Amino acid sequence: MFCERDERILFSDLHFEVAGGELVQVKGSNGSGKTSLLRIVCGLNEDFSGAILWKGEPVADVREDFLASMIYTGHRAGVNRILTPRENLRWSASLQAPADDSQIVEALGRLGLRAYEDIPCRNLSAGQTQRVALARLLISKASVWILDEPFTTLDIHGVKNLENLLAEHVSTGGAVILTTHHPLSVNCRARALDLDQQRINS
Amino acid sequence: MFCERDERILFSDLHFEVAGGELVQVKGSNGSGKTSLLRIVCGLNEDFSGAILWKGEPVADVREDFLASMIYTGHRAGVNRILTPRENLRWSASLQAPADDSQIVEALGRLGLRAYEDIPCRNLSAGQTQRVALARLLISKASVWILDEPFTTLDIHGVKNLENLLAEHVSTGGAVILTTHHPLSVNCRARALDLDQQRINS
Amino acid sequence: MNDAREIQGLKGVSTWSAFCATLRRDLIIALKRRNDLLNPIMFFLIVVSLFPLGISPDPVELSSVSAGVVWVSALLASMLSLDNLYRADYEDGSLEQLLLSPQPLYFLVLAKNIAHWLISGLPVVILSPLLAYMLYLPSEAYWTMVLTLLIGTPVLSLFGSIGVALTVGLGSRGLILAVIVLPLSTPVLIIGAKAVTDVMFGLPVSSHFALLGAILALALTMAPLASAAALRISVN
Amino acid sequence: MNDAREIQGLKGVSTWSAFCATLRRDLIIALKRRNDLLNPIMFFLIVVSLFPLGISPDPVELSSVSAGVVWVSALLASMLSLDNLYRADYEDGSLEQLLLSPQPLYFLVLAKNIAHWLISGLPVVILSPLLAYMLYLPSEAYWTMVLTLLIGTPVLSLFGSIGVALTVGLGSRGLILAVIVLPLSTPVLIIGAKAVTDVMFGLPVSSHFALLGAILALALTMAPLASAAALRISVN
Amino acid sequence: MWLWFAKLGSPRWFYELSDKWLPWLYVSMLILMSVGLFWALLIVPEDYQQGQTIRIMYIHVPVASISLACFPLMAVAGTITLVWKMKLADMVAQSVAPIGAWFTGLALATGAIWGDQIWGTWWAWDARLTSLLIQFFLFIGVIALRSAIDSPDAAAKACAVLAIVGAINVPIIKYSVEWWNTLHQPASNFSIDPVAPNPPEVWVPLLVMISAVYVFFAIALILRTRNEILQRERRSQWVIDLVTREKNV
Ligand code: HEM
Ligand SMILES: Nc1ncnc2c1ncn2[C@@H]1O[C@H](COP(=O)(O)OP(=O)(O)OP(=O)(O)O)[C@@H](O)[C@H]1O
Ligand SMILES: Nc1ncnc2c1ncn2[C@@H]1O[C@H](COP(=O)(O)OP(=O)(O)OP(=O)(O)O)[C@@H](O)[C@H]1O
Ligand SMILES: [Mg+2]
Ligand SMILES: [Mg+2]
Repeated sequence: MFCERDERILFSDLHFEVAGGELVQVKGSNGSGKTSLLRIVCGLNEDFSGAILWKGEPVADVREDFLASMIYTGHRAGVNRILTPRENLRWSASLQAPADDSQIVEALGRLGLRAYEDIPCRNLSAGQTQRVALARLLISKASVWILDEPFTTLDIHGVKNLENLLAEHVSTGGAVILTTHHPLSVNCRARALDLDQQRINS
Repeated sequence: MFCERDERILFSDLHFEVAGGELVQVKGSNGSGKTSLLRIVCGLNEDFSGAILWKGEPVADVREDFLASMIYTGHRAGVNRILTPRENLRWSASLQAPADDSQIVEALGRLGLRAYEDIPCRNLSAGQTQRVALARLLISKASVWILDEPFTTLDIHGVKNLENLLAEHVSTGGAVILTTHHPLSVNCRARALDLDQQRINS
Repeated sequence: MNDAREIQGLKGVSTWSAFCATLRRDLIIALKRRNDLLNPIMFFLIVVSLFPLGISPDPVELSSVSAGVVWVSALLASMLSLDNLYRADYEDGSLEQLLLSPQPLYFLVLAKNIAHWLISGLPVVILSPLLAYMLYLPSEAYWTMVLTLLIGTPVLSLFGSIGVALTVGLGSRGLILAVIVLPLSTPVLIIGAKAVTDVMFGLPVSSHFALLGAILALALTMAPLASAAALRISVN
Repeated sequence: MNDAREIQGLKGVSTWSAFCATLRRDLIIALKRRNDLLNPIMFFLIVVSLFPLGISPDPVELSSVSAGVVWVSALLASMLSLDNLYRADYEDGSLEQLLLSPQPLYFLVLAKNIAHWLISGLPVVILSPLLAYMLYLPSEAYWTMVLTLLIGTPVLSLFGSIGVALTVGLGSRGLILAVIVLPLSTPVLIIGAKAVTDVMFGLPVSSHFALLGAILALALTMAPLASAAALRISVN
Repeated sequence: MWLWFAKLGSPRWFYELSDKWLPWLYVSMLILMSVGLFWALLIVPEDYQQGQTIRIMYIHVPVASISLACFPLMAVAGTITLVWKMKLADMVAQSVAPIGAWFTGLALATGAIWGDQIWGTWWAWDARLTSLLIQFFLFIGVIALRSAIDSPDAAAKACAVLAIVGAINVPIIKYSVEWWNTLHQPASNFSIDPVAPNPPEVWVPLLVMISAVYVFFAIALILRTRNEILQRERRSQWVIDLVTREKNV
């Protein structure tokens, strides 16, 4: 399994591969194009030139398979403010692969949201909302996680917790691409891709 | 100059003062009420019982004076996406104390946004938008800065830069109240207020 | 986890379940807000009663414009509630998640459109006889009006959806939507109102119904595809 | 920095400059979006032209309803553009900054309302003769129509502002606003449309203008205060 | 005076006071209602023009007059909420809105039924009817707004603002509507005042019915408000005491 791309403008001649069992941290200063890169990779942004390959084939050809094995969390959490965390996750799950209620409760519990399952999300704090978004990772069966600044607004426990989740996912053969300005301390094969240097090189 | 408050529910019997030349970091895990506290202090949230004093008088009595010497930046940056950074700042400044154009350009420059003055803010990255919001601090003459997670989405340089600004402001007699999950390394008188402990104590 | 068969196997079941889940989600959101359920009706009622206030309370005069007024108000009510369709999802990022679903977007968009119609179109259809009464519509035209609305309002939802999908990423709201959606909806309005007026004059109306039905069929097959494409562009 | 005199000194100048800056900001935003400028006009045009389609193209019939149709459309156009008034500011946090300004909120809100009227009300007023012509309004009523709209549309903006301010924090959009704003706007609609109809019948209309003027004066003094209070509540 | 005001603002005080009032209100309503109904339905002579339908008046007029009183009441409560931040006022305001909407709806319905008999149509764009309809919309607006905002405090203030703005507008609406429709449909069509030209045996029972319905309104309002008090104060000690006491009894 790998994913590969070439790209111009913000970052020209960028080329990288991600294999299962690996974590890639996309680094770069503000405005260096991290968010743009992730959105291009997962197909939300099509304003680019270059190719994205999934298992050796262009993504366009294997779109469904790619989407089924990929999960993305961006700057905007994808959490409806009126629904409760449970309802939000139930819907998210149904989009990829349905999860039953016990899985959802367990996922929320692992992210420290036990007892918050049935509170409307608008009544959650910034960090709690982010945790709901992250709970999606646990109930999905996707092998590639694409995370844009997932540590934002998380407190110290939350950060540690997420780092453990990432390490666990990678160690069971999953792949992670993430951006963050935090120094990352995960216990697994990790690589960094520095967009600032890419830009300087080009 | 000081500010003082008593409060129940999320945090009961909370009481603190902030003096000029001091930085107070409000700590606490996700959902401990940091955002709520800051919004109460600056008067955006009125669902509380207790008193907030400004220079020894209830804020309601000296509202204008208080607002004129206070500046707040929250989870939402307060940056219009259609306007350029320059236009955004010009308006922000006019609300408190007008600033001329050179001051605005200088403030943006100090935050690393030189050459971005006239780009619509929707084309800025998350971190750049946050920098625009922070530039407000530099052009305002307010002595009290109330910042809710100002380091979010800033890169390492940005974080360092902001820490310097905070230290500078405090050393010239200003006061800062901020929340953050980052470990803070500022070069000035700093105190921490831990909401988790407050809650356990109560 | 990477076994293609497993994913394939899951997928067969889940297009239907994703459809249902999306429909249910949107209905739950509307139910929780409550206002969403009440408001289309109230809006319809209020707009309809603006016309007598603006025009004249005279029964004869009102009766001659009643079909048009009811239809125009239904159109406006449907259009005003369109904003609920994708806006909130766009802003909180749910729309990105929808687009990243491996399920065919056609069905997901269709589910959202159906939910929208159930919330905003159906109540209008049900309430229309009362308003027709208040505007002195001749009673022989009631059934025609209800039926044309029943066929016409889903078309309004489906066409409207394209308009919202195109504009959901834009800052300015409401009006650009109207400018895109209203022209698309005029054929339905014309045929619907004409059918009602024709019945009032004792003319045959079956051809109008055939036309409306054809438009509905067309809209059902094409509009969700167009909306899906538009959503992809907007989220870009 | 803590010198009270200095702050006082600044303040005297800056209420006016804050007013101007806010007005200018809103106008710049509208200019940059362009759609905002075009849309009220387009919406007005389209809604007005829905009526001949929905009702009947007959000049006599249209002429008798024209005053009402123009006024109702103006009301709806004004209401639809209301969302632009505070929504974007609420979402990006600018509204919090506005509320935290030491300047009197009355003037800042008034500036925003004036900007809204300049963008959405004035174009409608200017365009109205054209539409009146299309609807066969008798020519002697043109001036009355333009004048009533000129006095009436600012009232619509001012009242509407209260409605948006009350609902800006809510998830669901569009309709709840309509339910609150439309009933409040009926007097203006009634008086405005009545004045135009009366002129058509050769009746005197000065009392209508006096009434509209009185309502405008009331709205100018009270509505921004209510909006300001409502904004404080919504941002809470 | 100030003390009295503060005391009045206490939900607990109101709850306990209303405990004492309610039995009296019940009794007076029972008496007034039965006398009024008996009189109106059985004793009052048939109208020479309207026949039996005149009897609808005895329910229509009281209901309509209360529906007009509700908005000002709500506005006063709203003002007190905004100015003195008195919780009780908001509870009253919250209770008035649905009652007002119901009474307005009833006035519309009874009027419509009556109209069907007298004018041969359920609905006409008559001044009074129209202004009542708009008032009904305003009530719905207030209720919708309250249910849409979930912080009770914010909802209270928002509804107070709307109630005040609405109350300033209701007279304007009423006036403008009245004057709008006089051209086409003379007011006499509707506002023929059957009270004046009629003998006391017609209007005395009407007065009785009006007071009966007013007492009924007061009871409904008090009950709703009490309900609201218990809901909102459910965490306070006196409510907990009250509930446990009632459980034990
Ligand atoms: C839907 C239809 C109707 C509505 C909404 C309506 C509404 C009202 C209202 C708002 C009042 C004022 C109450 C007050 O000032 O205290 C009223 C009073 C009254 N209505 Fe109606 N009404 C309707 C139909 C009728 C009909 C058909 C009749 C019979 C001719 C009628 C007879 C009266 C009378 C006699 C009064 C008392 C007049 C007075 O005290 O000024 N109403 N109605
Ligand atoms: N609008 C609201 N209504 C009711 N409860 C709320 C609301 N907003 C927040 N809360 C609750 O109040 C608590 C404190 O929220 P707050 O946003 O102040 O937390 P925080 O300390 O800023 O957290 P974070 O670090 O995640 O930003 C949370 O438990 C949250 O569930
Ligand atoms: N919609 C857009 N249109 C045009 N340019 C854009 C747009 N969005 C972002 N940009 C520009 O592209 C560059 C990269 O933005 P991007 O959001 O990818 O940065 P980032 O690395 O994620 O930064 P951050 O750390 O601040 O989130 C920025 O310089 C920005 O100005
Ligand atoms: Mg980014
Ligand atoms: Mg927070």
